[in-house]
Amino acid sequence: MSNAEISPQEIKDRKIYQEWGLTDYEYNLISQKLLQRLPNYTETGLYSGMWSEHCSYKNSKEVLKKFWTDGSRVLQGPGEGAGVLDIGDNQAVVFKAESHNHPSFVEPFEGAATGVGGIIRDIFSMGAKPIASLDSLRFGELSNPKNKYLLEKVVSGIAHYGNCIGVPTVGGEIAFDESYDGNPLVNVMCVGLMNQDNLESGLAQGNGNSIIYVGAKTGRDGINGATFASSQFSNDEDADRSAVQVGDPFMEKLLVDACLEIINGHSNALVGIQDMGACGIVSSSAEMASKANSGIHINLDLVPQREPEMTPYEIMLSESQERMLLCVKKGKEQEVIDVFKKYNLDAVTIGNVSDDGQYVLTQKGKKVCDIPTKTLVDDVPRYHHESKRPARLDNITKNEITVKDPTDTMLKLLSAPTIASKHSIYRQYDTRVQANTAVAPGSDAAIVRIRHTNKSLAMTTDCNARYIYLDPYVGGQIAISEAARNIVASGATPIGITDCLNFGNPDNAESFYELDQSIQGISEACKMFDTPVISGNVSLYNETDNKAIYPTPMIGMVGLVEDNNHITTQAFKHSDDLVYVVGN
Amino acid sequence: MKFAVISFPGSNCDYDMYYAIKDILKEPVEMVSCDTESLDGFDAVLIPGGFSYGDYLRSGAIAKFAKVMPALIKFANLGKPVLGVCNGFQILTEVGLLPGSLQNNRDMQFISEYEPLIVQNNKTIFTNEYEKAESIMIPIAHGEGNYYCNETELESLKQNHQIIFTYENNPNGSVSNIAGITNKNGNVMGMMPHPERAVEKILGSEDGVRLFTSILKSFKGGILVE
Amino acid sequence: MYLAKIFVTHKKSILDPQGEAIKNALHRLDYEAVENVSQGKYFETTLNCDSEDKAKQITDSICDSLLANPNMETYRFEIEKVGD
Amino acid sequence: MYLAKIFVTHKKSILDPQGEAIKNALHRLDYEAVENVSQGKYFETTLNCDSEDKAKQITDSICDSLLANPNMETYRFEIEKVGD
Ligand SMILES: Nc1ncnc2c1ncn2[C@@H]1O[C@H](COP(=O)(O)OP(=O)(O)O)[C@@H](O)[C@H]1O
Repeated sequence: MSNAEISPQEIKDRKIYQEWGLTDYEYNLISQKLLQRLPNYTETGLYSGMWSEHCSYKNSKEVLKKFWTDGSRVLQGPGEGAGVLDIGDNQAVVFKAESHNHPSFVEPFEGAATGVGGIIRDIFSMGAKPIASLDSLRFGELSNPKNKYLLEKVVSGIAHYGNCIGVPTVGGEIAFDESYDGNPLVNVMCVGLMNQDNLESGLAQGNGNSIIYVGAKTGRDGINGATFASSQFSNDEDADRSAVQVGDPFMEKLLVDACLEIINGHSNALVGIQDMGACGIVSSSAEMASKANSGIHINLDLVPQREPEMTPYEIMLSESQERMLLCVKKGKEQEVIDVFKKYNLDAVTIGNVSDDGQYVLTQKGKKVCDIPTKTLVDDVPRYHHESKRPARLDNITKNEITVKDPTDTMLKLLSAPTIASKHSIYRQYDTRVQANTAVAPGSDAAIVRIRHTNKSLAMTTDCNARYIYLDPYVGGQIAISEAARNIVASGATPIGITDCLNFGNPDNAESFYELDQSIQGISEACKMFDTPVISGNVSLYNETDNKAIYPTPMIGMVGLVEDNNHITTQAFKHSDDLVYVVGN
Repeated sequence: MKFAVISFPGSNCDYDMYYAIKDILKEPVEMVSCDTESLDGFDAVLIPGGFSYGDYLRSGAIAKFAKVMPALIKFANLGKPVLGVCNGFQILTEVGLLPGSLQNNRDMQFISEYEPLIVQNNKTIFTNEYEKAESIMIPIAHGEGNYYCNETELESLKQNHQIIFTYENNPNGSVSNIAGITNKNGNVMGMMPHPERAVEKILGSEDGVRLFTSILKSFKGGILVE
Repeated sequence: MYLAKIFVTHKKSILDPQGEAIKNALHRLDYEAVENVSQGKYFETTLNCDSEDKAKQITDSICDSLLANPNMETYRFEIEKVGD
Repeated sequence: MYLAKIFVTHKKSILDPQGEAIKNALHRLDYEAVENVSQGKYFETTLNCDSEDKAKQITDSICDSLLANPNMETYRFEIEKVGD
């Protein structure tokens, strides 16, 4: 509370904004150019969240532009909650991946669980029913008990959320390497299915239309989570613990059902819908408004709150889970609220759209923020980073390996955790709920059939970070090729990808080189396979004590099975069948 | 034959059950909210899997107070077929329509797997289309499927042939490998495995279909129940 | 206002998979001194009623009907007056 | 031999969906007097060690390392001498 008293002048003089991740340059840009006055405490907080890498992609936008995002199936490319591809018969597949690395390190069970919850919200806010999830996990070696603990908790967190909400976790991948010590990767991908007519977007427009808040109450959970996600891990974990977010998959199940009912049955009332992810209310509302060049006015007293005496800053940046923001046509509010009521969910009008372009917050009758909406979203500086080819790439020595005892080597390989069966992991995931899973984990890609058609979707997550470490460009191509092989081997045609770019600090020119080169390699391969990049997520600053993880651009690929008779599984089927090796 | 699928907040296999009846058994079926107070007009009631009310506290504990419960108990006491699968089984034990309880799996982990089951009793309205001692493949997916009842109850289950399905490899620590039981009357069955997920070849097994055709057949033909 | 502290524990005669799992985990962590572990549930509820008897009666009733499963669990509770 | 009674409870500021779900269920059952419910864990462990101090030390350490999640929970315990 006392922080709210800090005056604009003090924020400037004591450089408080630095603690929140804004640089001097950024602060000056805001105060001198964009506002031409000093931002107050709340406003500074909003900028620090919205201008974080996690929300703004200010460090990665420039390289993300290099992704190939075209293709005849693309109905929605990067930019919305998730990407959308046409799969014929007026249906579409929606998918995206998301990282929850830092929260999962701090609190592995809830961190992983809320990662699943977040990506599922991205999918149904597009108007799609979530039909499957996959994961992609990295931990340090299991000889370290801490890593074992993280693995167990992360897997049970994913299982808890996915199993309870009833979205089957149908596949994934996992690898262990000491470069992930102290910085595990927890990436989750969700796939949804929809009728093309139901495509929604996160828009807030139309002067006087209402902004409706739905779902869980706002508490002090994960405040400044986006800023944490965008900064290096420190060994001082304790300080971060206030940030722990707790997921409630039961509440989210109700949210999915209620939101889909509104999208299907009340689309005339609905203008836009978006989930509250990183940076909570501010990012969802500001993004929705800025896309439509609108302003937005919110009365903070109306926001459902779990804890007393929350400051505007805390309310706006809280990352409490299971919340959605809707823009609803004036006069239709009750119709929408009634649907949520039926599901026992809180739905409250907290503000409205305006045509003045301003982002205005009031609390107890006092204006606590009044800034141009655009400055939160569109005026974020983009950074150009220096890229330097790491010296190691030019000094690669070839390792000649001679195998003396093939049986022994084979057994050793098969018992390496990265290679060994992942059965003990996916056995904890409900892989068959929704009764559409044709191929569960244990084969190549997973296959989920589309009910009442003869078609299916194939999906896989892949990335061999060592290859990217050894050659980011070719490694990126290999990641796409591996995913495509898994899709094709299952009987499907690859149609598109999502990604999670897990890298080190972009200010480090060598890290940035890895990011830039692997994106180009991925993009090149995507063109070859006709699999556009339709969504994705960036997680930079994956470093502990200045040591970066292996560059790990996880790829999530989806394929289409046009005829279910083509579905193929990995297992050998009959004795005496011939075995061929194809390729060179 | 008209089926009701009772949907609770948090049920997530309700539609799987619904489609198994509608598309595979091809009989009339309706989704019924757990707030409904009457089950008049239905010939069978199905309680699906999922996490009713989040399964907070204990699986099925909160669901037992849903508004539909008096009607369900009445329906069961009339001798009409009631099938609870997974969370449905847990709910039926919580309301006392079936004996015993389901506790945490032996190794405390959720288990999702195709499991071979043995048909112990094929003279019921739920299993007359199976052979006795037949082995069938049905998937399980649960964290609290470890069936427990005391010695006396177990003895009585055995005496009355109420143990319908057992696991071949007891994955969860259930007493006597129990996977599914009926009440004394034989008209209420609870089972942890999901027959509604094993009704099409593309899903990996069709062994669940005969459970539903058994219900239909006994309804139409009046099968003798032991 | 009354505060009820409620303990729901596994019946002794019934194998408790949770307690077992924890004991095994503790032994793996070299806590050999731990002979036995049982895990139960502990609830705190605040009750807005005007007598201790009433509070007892409500608590008993919610334990019976919801908080404990009589097949496997037993319960006991303590009531305290709190606030004004 | 010592008996440790351990209470693990949710930190106040952290979302407790379980407590909420139980409270809502009780309200639906017309237990309007119930203002608040929190669910925690209650452990009883028997410890084979020869001093109360040692028992305290072990209990503290197993709470920290396994029984409580310091991110979201707090714990307290009582030690009693039992048996011979
Ligand atoms: N973390 C995980 N979660 C779920 N499924 C997994 C996970 N890791 C591996 N799998 C599943 O195990 C199988 C083998 O995976 P993987 O070892 O990555 O095979 P491949 O290298 O052939 O792609 C696949 O079906 C995959 O989906």
